[in-house]
Amino acid sequence: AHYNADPLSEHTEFEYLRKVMFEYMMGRETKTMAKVITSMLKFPPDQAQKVLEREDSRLMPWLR
Amino acid sequence: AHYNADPLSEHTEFEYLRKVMFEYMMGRETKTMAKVITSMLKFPPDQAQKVLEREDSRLMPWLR
Amino acid sequence: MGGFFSSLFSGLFGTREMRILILGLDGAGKTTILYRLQVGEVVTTIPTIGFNVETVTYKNLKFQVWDLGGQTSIRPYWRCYYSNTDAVIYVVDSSDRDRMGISKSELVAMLEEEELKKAILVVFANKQDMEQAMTPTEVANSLGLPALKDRKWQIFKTSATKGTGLDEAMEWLVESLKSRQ
Amino acid sequence: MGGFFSSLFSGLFGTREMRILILGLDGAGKTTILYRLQVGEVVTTIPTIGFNVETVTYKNLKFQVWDLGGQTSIRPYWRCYYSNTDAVIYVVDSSDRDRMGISKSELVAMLEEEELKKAILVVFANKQDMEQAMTPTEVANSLGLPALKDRKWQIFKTSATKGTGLDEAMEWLVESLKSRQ
Ligand SMILES: Nc1nc2c(ncn2[C@@H]2O[C@H](COP(=O)(O)OP(=O)(O)OP(=O)(O)O)[C@@H](O)[C@H]2O)c(=O)[nH]1
Ligand SMILES: Nc1nc2c(ncn2[C@@H]2O[C@H](COP(=O)(O)OP(=O)(O)OP(=O)(O)O)[C@@H](O)[C@H]2O)c(=O)[nH]1
Ligand SMILES: [Mg+2]
Ligand SMILES: [Mg+2]
Repeated sequence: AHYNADPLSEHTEFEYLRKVMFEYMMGRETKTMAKVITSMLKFPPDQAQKVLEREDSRLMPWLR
Repeated sequence: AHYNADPLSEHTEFEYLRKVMFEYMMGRETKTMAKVITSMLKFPPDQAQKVLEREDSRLMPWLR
Repeated sequence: MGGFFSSLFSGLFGTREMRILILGLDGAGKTTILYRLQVGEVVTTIPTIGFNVETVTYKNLKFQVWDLGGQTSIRPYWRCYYSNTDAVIYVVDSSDRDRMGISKSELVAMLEEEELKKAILVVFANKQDMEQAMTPTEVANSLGLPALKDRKWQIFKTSATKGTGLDEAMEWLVESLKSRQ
Repeated sequence: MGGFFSSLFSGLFGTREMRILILGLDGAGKTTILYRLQVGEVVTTIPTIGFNVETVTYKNLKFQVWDLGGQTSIRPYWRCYYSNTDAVIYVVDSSDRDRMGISKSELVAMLEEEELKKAILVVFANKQDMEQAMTPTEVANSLGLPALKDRKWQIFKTSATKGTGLDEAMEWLVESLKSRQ
């Protein structure tokens, strides 16, 4: 949220993150939401991958 | 992350949020992490409550 | 179409919900279009900070339609939604001549993404009710559509508020999705 | 203690992991203390942006110990961790006279929280190895500990880097947790 100098756009990103976070936490479209979150929060690649792999195994438990 | 004028402390909050988010997404201590997230992202009270109730029902599925 | 394969295909087509994204710059009319398609009415919109996702039924087909916010700062996250997308409805405010270049850049960047390689593109030259609106041909040229390679695309003139042009566009989209191999 | 109730109690005590929070201003020595307790060594620390959580075994008892970052901007989130906490280890840099007042305010705010009403408080007057360190009595007075009501508390002088004082403090904590009704 802070990697942009324009305060208004910062506000937009903050609100966007909150919206996406809420959907994720409520268990809706979690794979897509996880992509947005790891991307907005600039997760390091290894962490992002771990999170997304975990989403896959949540969605397709028979692959575990 | 943007509700504080000091850029350094903003950076700290951003990093903190990322850390907490990662733990949440990996399924660790999700109730506590959910409290931090809803608080940092200033979820409106009704949304925060929904999220925390959902955490309870994840932890104690027999209460559903 | 006829025979075994086509009925197998329409069987599959009938079960899987198609995934459609509505993209375009802020204020282009994406949200207005989504609800026009879903409930057939003009709703009052506010800028979308996040997304709207609705199930739209058209000619007995079910679509999961995602309308993503188009403001500059959140456009970079469009790509997080690309996976498994069957078609993109790209909405342009035909009266916004100044930002046609930006709209083109975003479109070009989007079409370069591997995940959208097979997605069908339908451009809505929206706000045709406005006096200063560019024609669909002008819009198509500004966006560089004629130069597109390996892409099934079409442009339609629409007015989301008046409700014109949407049917033709959806008709084409449905047929294109059906006839994909 | 003896008889039916006490053995029932120690039975329960044996199964549930106690939850302990280590709190205090940034640089007080919280992370150094956590790993001193866990692995018995001085580790090199960086400011904690987030938390560390470790299982610490002391006298055959298991504790889940949370060490929370103490920087100003993330202190407001300490409260998210209070639920079900059995004890708080509050760490003070005894040589940091300038910030003793801030440390007191944070402590007072913390102790006002309903969720910590029954938590035991043990204060570590840390960095006693430093020349300009305040005595435990001075620290206790600066923090207003003598005025505390309805709170089981104790203060100990410690040096996390030298490893002094930690045993006595943990000893007292364990006994206090055991003898809670
Ligand atoms: N005149 C005219 N106005 C339209 C048309 N379509 C949409 N609008 C108006 O344009 C404004 C923006 O429409 P939205 O649907 O909110 O735009 P959007 O693309 O969703 O914008 P973001 O959510 O910010 O990305 C609203 O006031 C609409 O009523 C149209 O065809 N003609
Ligand atoms: N001299 C001395 N230095 C200590 C002592 N305890 C910790 N330190 C040093 O103080 C510095 C800060 O210690 P940390 O354990 O990282 O502090 P912290 O409380 O975890 O700080 P935050 O994570 O920012 O909240 C480090 O350089 C430690 O080595 C002590 O007892 N004596
Ligand atoms: Mg919109
Ligand atoms: Mg630390």
